[in-house]
Amino acid sequence: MEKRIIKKENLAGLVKKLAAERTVYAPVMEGDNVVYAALENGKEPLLEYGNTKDAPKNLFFPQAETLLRFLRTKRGMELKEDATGKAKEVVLFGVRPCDARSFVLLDSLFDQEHWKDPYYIERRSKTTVISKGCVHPPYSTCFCTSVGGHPLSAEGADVLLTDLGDAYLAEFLTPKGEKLLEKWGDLPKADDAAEAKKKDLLAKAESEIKSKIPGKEIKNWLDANFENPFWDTIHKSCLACGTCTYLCPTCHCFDITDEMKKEDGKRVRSWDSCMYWLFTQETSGHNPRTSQKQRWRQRLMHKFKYFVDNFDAIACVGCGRCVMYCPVNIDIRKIVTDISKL
Amino acid sequence: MERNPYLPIPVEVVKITTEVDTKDIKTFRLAFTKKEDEENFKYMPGQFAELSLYGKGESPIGIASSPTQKGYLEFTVQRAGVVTQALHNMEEGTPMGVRGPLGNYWPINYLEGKNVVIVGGGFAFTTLRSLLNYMLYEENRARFGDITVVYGARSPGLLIYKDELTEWAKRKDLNLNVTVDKGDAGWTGREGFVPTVCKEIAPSSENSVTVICGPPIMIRFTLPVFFDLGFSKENIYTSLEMRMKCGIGKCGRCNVGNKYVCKDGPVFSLAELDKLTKEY
Amino acid sequence: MAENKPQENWEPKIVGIVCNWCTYAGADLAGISRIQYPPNIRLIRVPCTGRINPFYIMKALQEGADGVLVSGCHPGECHYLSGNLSARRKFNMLKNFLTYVGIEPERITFTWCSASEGDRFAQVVKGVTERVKSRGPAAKLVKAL
Amino acid sequence: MENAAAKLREEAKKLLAAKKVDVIIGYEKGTLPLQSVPSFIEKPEDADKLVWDPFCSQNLAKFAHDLIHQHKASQVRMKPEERKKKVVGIVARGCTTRSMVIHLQEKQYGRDEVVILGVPCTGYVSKKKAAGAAGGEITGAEVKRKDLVLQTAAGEKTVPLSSVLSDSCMTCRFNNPVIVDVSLGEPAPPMNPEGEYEKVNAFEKLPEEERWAYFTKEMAKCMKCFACRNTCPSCYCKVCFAEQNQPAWIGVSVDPSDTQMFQLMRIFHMAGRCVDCGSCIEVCPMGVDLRTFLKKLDKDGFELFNTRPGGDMASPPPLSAYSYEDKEEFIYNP
Repeated sequence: MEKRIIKKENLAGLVKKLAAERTVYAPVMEGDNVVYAALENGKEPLLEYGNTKDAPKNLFFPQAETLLRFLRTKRGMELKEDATGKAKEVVLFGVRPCDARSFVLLDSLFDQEHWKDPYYIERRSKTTVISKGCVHPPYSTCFCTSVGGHPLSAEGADVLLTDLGDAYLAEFLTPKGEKLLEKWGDLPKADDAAEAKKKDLLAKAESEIKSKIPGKEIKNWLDANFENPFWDTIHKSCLACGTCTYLCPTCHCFDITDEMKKEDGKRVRSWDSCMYWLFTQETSGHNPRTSQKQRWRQRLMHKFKYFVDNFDAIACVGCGRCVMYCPVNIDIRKIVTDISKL
Repeated sequence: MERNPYLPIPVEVVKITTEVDTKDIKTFRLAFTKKEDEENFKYMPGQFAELSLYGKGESPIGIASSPTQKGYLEFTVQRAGVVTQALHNMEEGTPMGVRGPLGNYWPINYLEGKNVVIVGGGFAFTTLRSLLNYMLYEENRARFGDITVVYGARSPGLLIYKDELTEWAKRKDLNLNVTVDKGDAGWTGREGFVPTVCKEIAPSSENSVTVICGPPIMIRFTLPVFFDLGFSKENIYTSLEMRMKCGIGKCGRCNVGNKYVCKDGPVFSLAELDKLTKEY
Repeated sequence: MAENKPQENWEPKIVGIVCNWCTYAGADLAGISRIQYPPNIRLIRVPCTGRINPFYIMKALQEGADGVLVSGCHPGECHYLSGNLSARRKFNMLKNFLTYVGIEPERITFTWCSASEGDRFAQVVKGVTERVKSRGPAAKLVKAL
Repeated sequence: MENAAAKLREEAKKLLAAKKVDVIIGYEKGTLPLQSVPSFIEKPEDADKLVWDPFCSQNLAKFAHDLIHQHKASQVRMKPEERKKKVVGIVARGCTTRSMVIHLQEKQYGRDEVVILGVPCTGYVSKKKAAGAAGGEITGAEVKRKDLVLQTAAGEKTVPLSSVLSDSCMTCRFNNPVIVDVSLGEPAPPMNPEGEYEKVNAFEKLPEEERWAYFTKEMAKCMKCFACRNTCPSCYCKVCFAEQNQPAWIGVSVDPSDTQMFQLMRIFHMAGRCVDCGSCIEVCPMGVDLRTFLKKLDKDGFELFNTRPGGDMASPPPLSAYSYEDKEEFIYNP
């Protein structure tokens, strides 16, 4: 692993250098929102931002992705092409450590031993992730330390940048990351002092995270309490919109739909949400999850129990998006804390 | 890398059989377009596949043919939604797609050397038919003990696989009991609900396993009969149904607790189901 | 999306949603009387203009229609007494609204045409085709696959 | 305002204790600043949770409709004589009562199924505007008379309340309830309804291409989470057109036309039914400007048919009525 120092004023230039030869996705300001967008048409990457509104999962698991295309012929509908093998090498710049961790969680689902998801894997393997550590947690709603991460976590990243004050410490963690170093040319090597400073910064950043939830501790309760009066208390004000799931970096449920226009057609995989009644509605009219109470229980159980059972990790990275943007302020931190008190 | 699991295998509809008087249940025989696909499509009774109609979508349907029937797959489908409607409108010779085989299967290894009781209701008899044909296959028959079948439908016209029922009835190595809730003028067989018939036949629980599949209401009333006969929860198997999209445990909708019906199911023993949440 | 320039030899596709009792009969009359009108229109017959869901008009635009014509009985002549009067309110708001968001007003046309007005029907189709032609192929709201 | 809150708790307790209502839908304090969130009080002792302040943004009529309908759905298999009526108490400002008028006109529930606790309203704080004024994450917010005091990491910032009110509130014509069972205060002073259509008028004057450019830009933000639809009291269809698949009105793909179509159709479905409560704008996580478009329908509804949605029980919704004299300048004559 290479450790180098990047001068603050040089970072934007280095990112643009990458953008000149391949697509670079970076946080940019669009209207009032900070979102990930391709750096094209002279768009400037943001270097100072809290976090993006949208989760970067969109890059590997797009909101709508064409799985295959087909054609109406005289014989009937025929397959035209499989849409894999089209992804290009890209760089994803400026991911917060919580979001980068979400990639590892998504990997465990999409890159299982049996039933690999070729669309996700292809995009993921062709993307180099440059993560930007949080020396100050950007929001008071951040709770990454409660769910297995920390503000300078390198999980899921190929390169991790840490703001040391006067310069960035750049750690090139994977072979993909080291390839970037070749493009960037000579950067001064980091010394032990930089390393020590990072350690201090981490301790400080961790202490600044005031939001703490007993994420791991509630597992036993969840194991035993599928039926419990507590489940009647959280869903009442829920609008059943998909904001929490769409903005969530780890939510990965999807739908598959066919679309046609004249003779051409395609099969699209698109985000779906366990908050929608249609999600589990069967053709027969039967619906195993008829009420919002059941859907909320599903969401919470999936994150804090089922995913833990299946992949040994909580499917939440503590970014706080669902807390901040829920229209009716249903706060997952409060729910988890309330459960721990039962 | 394994085959792209989202990519349907090209097949062609070679035969369509209308099964019931109401004409809303048909059996589709699909033949593989490519020889190598046929060889790679290794399945067991109880598994399902996604029938893929480009432009309409996909529908998960249990495989009704047995792996001992070479050269084709069969699916018995009720007309219900967008995909099945389109399927019913299809003609022989039309190309389509199949994704699979998906899910687990009836516990064949466990059934070996045991007596098997098959209980089916209505058109849920499809994968049971697959199992039955598999066990009755010449080379396989000796591996299993006595086979008892209880199959019921609301009326004689709603029984599926009528030709096979006639064939099976002639066999000596099979105790076939077909029943209808209410017979019609031409019906000479048994009348009565499936649970009642099971009670009358009273198969022994000694070294026996029950495989049951049918409408929830039938299952609910049949299970107590088998408990009374001394069957343990480990020896009763059933198959679950859920809304599915991907069929490979990713899209997140068909879970019962931490198990995905598409990947870890659809076949579960009652003992396994007891450990899961009751949300199906 | 930039507006397309009318190409040479380009002929617009226009969806006509017409009521069964007046305009459809009017179109029939135009045909029987051998009155010539542009072949750009494809008619969809509905029982009454009051039955037309405004979504049909938007959906036609999304599916690639260059223009939409809706025509029914003159006010007071509705076969169902007031269907076209309810429709008139709906379409007035719809037309204003679509124009407001920036859809070319020439693409959406509403008119009345009775069973005896075969001549008027031909005139309407002629006028509508010219109006749509003047704006070129539709680009707004059109879905690309 | 504090008086109204105290009176609200007291009246809520009385109603619940006397079993005149089964539940009171009101607001309680949320976990984040600027958030007073929907609350469902079923026991008199819980009524102390209720708040009434400028952070109460949502139109609660949606929940009244949902609760009553869920209750009815749960009783469909019961014998008619065994069915029980559920009475819902609701904390309602002007726009909430207008939505309820629409519900009543559209026969969604009976007047005897709701008890309206009418509150005078001086507007609610737009979270988007407050965030803009604060310039950073807001960690605390407090109303001090006519000002809003915001805490941020950089320190305290005081802004006039009037500058961060929702656009809908600033030009509100109905800030006092139009129907009421229990009044919780003196009528509030009027807002500025004269400026209601200023933005629409200005937008109408823009060239076609600019209007289209603005529309497409705003709709590009939408991620189809359906929060706008789900919070809207007038959006109560059991199966929304957006969910229908035989045929499918809108596709799932990323083509912009699908999002535009969804919004156009939803907005147009609001013709004569939108009360300009601003809930859809307030809940939108991406900050899509829906009001510019919704308000146009409001303006047309008034100018063409002289109706204000939910303004009073007697005037019918514009699209369920007609007149021989309706204007028809839009009709094409060759």
